[in-house]
Amino acid sequence: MTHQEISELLKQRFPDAILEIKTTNVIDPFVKVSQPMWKEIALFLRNDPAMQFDFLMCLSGVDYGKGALGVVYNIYSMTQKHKVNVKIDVPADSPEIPSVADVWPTANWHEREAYDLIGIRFSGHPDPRRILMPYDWEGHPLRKDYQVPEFYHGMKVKY
Amino acid sequence: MEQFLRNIFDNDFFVYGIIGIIPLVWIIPYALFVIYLERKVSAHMQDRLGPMRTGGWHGWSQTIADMLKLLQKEDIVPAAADKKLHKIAPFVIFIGSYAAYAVIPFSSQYVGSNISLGLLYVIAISSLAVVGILMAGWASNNKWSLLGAMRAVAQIVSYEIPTILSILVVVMIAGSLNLQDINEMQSGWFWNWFIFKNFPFVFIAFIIYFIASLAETNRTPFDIPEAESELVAGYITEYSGMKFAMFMLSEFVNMFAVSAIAATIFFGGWNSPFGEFLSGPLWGVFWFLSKGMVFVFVQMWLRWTLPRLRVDQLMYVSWKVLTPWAFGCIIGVGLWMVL
Amino acid sequence: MTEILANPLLTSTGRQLRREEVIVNVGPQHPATHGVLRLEAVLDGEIVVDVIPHIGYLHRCFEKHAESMTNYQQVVPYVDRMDYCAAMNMDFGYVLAVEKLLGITVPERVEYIRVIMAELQRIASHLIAAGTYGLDIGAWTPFLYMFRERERILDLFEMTCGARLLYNYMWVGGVSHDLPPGFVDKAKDFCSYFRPKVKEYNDLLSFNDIFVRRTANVGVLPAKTAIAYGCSGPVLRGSGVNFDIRRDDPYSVYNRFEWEPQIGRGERGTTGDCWDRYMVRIREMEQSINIVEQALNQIPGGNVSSAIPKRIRPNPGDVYVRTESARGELGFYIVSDGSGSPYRVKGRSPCFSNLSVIPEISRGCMVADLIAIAGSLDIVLGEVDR
Amino acid sequence: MKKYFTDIAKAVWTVLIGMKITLGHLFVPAVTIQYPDVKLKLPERARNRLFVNMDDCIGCLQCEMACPVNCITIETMKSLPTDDLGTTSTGMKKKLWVTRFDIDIAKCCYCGLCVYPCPTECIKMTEVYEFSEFERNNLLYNYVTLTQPEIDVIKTKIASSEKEQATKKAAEAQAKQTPAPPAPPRPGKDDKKGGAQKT
Repeated sequence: MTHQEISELLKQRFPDAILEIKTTNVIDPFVKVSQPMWKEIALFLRNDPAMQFDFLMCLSGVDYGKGALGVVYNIYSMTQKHKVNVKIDVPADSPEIPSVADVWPTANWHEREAYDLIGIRFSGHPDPRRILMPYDWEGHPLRKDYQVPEFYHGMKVKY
Repeated sequence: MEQFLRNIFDNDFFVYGIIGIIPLVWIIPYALFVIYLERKVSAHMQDRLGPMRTGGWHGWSQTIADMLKLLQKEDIVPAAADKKLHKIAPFVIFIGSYAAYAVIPFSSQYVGSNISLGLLYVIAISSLAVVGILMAGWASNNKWSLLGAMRAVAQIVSYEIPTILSILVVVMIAGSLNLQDINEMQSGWFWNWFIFKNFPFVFIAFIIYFIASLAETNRTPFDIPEAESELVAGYITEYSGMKFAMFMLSEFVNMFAVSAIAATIFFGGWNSPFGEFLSGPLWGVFWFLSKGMVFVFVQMWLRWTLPRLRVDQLMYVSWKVLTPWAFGCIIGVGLWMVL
Repeated sequence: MTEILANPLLTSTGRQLRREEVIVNVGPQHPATHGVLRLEAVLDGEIVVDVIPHIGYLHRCFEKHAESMTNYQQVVPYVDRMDYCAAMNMDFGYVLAVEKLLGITVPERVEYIRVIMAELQRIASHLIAAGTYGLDIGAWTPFLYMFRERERILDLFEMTCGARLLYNYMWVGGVSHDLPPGFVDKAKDFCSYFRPKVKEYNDLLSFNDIFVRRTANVGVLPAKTAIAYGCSGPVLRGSGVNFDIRRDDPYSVYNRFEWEPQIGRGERGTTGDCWDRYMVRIREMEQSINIVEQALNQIPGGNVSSAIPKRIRPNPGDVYVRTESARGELGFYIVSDGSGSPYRVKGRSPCFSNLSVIPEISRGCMVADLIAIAGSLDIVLGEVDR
Repeated sequence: MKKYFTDIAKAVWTVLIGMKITLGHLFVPAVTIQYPDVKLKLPERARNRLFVNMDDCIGCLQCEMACPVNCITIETMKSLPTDDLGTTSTGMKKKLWVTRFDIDIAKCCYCGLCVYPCPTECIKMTEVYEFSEFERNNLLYNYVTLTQPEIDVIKTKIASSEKEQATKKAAEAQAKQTPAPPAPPRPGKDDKKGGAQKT
């Protein structure tokens, strides 16, 4: 299926949750979904026999600046050989997105990374620890307004 | 030899002292040489050159330099270690491997102590190393050390059984546990060696002995107690400087000890392979040492060829392969002798 | 002692240890962790009850660095350092992503050069993977034999771009240098030299009975789990999934060559065990040689720098491009805000996902198997931690 | 039972094959070389230590901007119209005093990105790869050919000429009856450390 067909199917199935479908004038087409329904959409994407999105290629958190964060899911189907790109925007003051770690286990570590570096919380995540930064690090380095701390445990951070 | 010394000194203390020291005179240059050899063999098997700088010709004095370095190194004892045991352990291991040399006949004229239970003594005394290893592993207070020590004990204890059984095959033929007696029975041309007796039973017994001895000395493919990629260095993890050198030394000493036993009981020991040609007490030393060194070389060769086994596979090899086959050899030889 | 009994130890995920269990930290400094990985292993004797990987010891904030660069080209040296064993593959993925973002096509000759380099790099990387895997299992010698061949590949790279490990060779829109004179002949020589060597590795290591017994039926990764955990590359193919991005989602000129993706079939044990993963790599090297030979024969002439843009200033937008690096699916998600420097670069590194499967497949194995499993996943920590 | 025996036979056989290979390699010449005594010839394109030919440098800052790790630090000052700085070997006229050209080779990642944008090809990577030092400071290479007194002279000269210009401008402005602030000082030129780094 093309991205257009996939997104239209999604729109039929979840009319309220699909905020935006963009297939023209962009390099990679994408579907923007609202965050409360994301878990159901993810399950549908994985389980629906026409979809069968079983392979989460990439999960990237993005800080769009001006108080907006987002997560981009690039999902692929090994059997159907089609892709879909899903975007979710969340406000920076309460960045919370349902975790899909039990839909695609690979999301477990990717979500931990997005939490660690961008600061997006994934509700229902089985192991919400930091992953790349030290466990007691403060702040989320990939935020655009991130200030590097002067000291970490008495060690100078800035080079 | 003993008589000769007694004529000179007329004092038991000197006589036994000198007799006891003689293997040490061999061991020290041997260890220096064999470490160098191990490096060179491994290097050339791997298309490398190995140490080439120290001392000029092909880095011949590299091990001497290394020994001097190890002597100067700081002796680190971990704060949480059991200090007494930590200090004693390397010496216990070394004593265990060195004491085996007491009964190994280097020549028709020299054997440290020509006791009639020589073989039994070797088997018994080499088990002392297990105590040292367990001491080292426990005293280091390190999980890797302890894991390594437990593996080592399990391994050495289980591999003693096939070792003893395969030696028993020879003992059945020889009817003696005295190593000098066993040597004398094999004199003459090389077809008199026990390895060619009762074919194929003694030959299989030799293979079993050799494999089991690899495990006894913790050499690859049975080096799991100090498996570098798994247990860092096993029970040697927390040792440094001269104590570490003692572990290394006893490993190489052990290597030669098991090779010497193999040479003695299967390959005629100090006997020349060509009957009376090139035989005599001093030629005996030459033949004995060169036979031993051949096995040492084979041990190195295997080390640089094979991966290592896993613990359960190690036990499988010992209990399900080597031990039954060794029993088979005993039965075979027994039947052969009866018929 | 009573204190310990009163307060049972916890793992870092909060699980209580039973009395007979002990935590052993495999790493961060350990001979077999291929870098600075820490595996918190809960052991019951020799049996591994649970493994909790801790990563991030090599975290250099590649993504933050990329954002602070002044142009897209400057990111390439950083990308090199993600997977230092397969830097060409990393460059390839990144420049493809930027080129897609810019909407430019590169000359044919550049495509061929890139494919040749990427495949040679794949061989070099698999040589390290297989060699260090032998080392993990305890075989020293194959490791050095494999490095001998790798040196010859690095010589080819050095001849082409001047560096042996971190090349900065592929640029957005082209490559930094054209092939040097004599490269094609030398590369062909290497191909014919390399083919018989694979047999030597197989005789010495792959089919050695001890090696087979150490790796077959160990760490079995079923195809379903592999896909769910996002495993890719030789790890996924070792589980019997016939999927290779070079063939199934082709990029560059890969669709012009004849080759076969190699999959694990469980010849020596179960499909998806460590031996399959190892063997997929060995066989992939032969396939890569095929591709290199075809590419060397077909390579067209032309200018390699004609498409290099003077200024790289893509329109606002984002792109996700995936390529098959030596270790699996390497994806780059790049967001551009229209300025000259990237707004967000996310590297989806294959090892990151491949490593996340390790707790799943190593429960109940032995300590020695844990090392074998970690080695068979072929992780490069530079890429996991970025 | 049959498997038991075939397993043993296979184990022994594969071990013997492996032993044959390693024994064979014992008699093959080594592929390694004795490094400091024997050196491999580097290819033409080898990228190693950076070298700057200051005679050709025009102070365009292209290399500084291209560097992804900021290991190059350049400071320049605009020359006065009366100064003659000469031309580069490519015939380009130099217009800037280069008062500081430091390369922290310890930071350098040998990517070669600084080499390509240079308009006069004065910065290049050489074949020297043995330059380890015991002191990290020694890895800070200073390529400036001007000595510190010379730089001071230039600085005062430029400062006085700027002052002149400023007063002139002020006078002009006063003449025009529109009060204007004096031109702000050029950033960076007052850096005391500039060019004072030891080589």
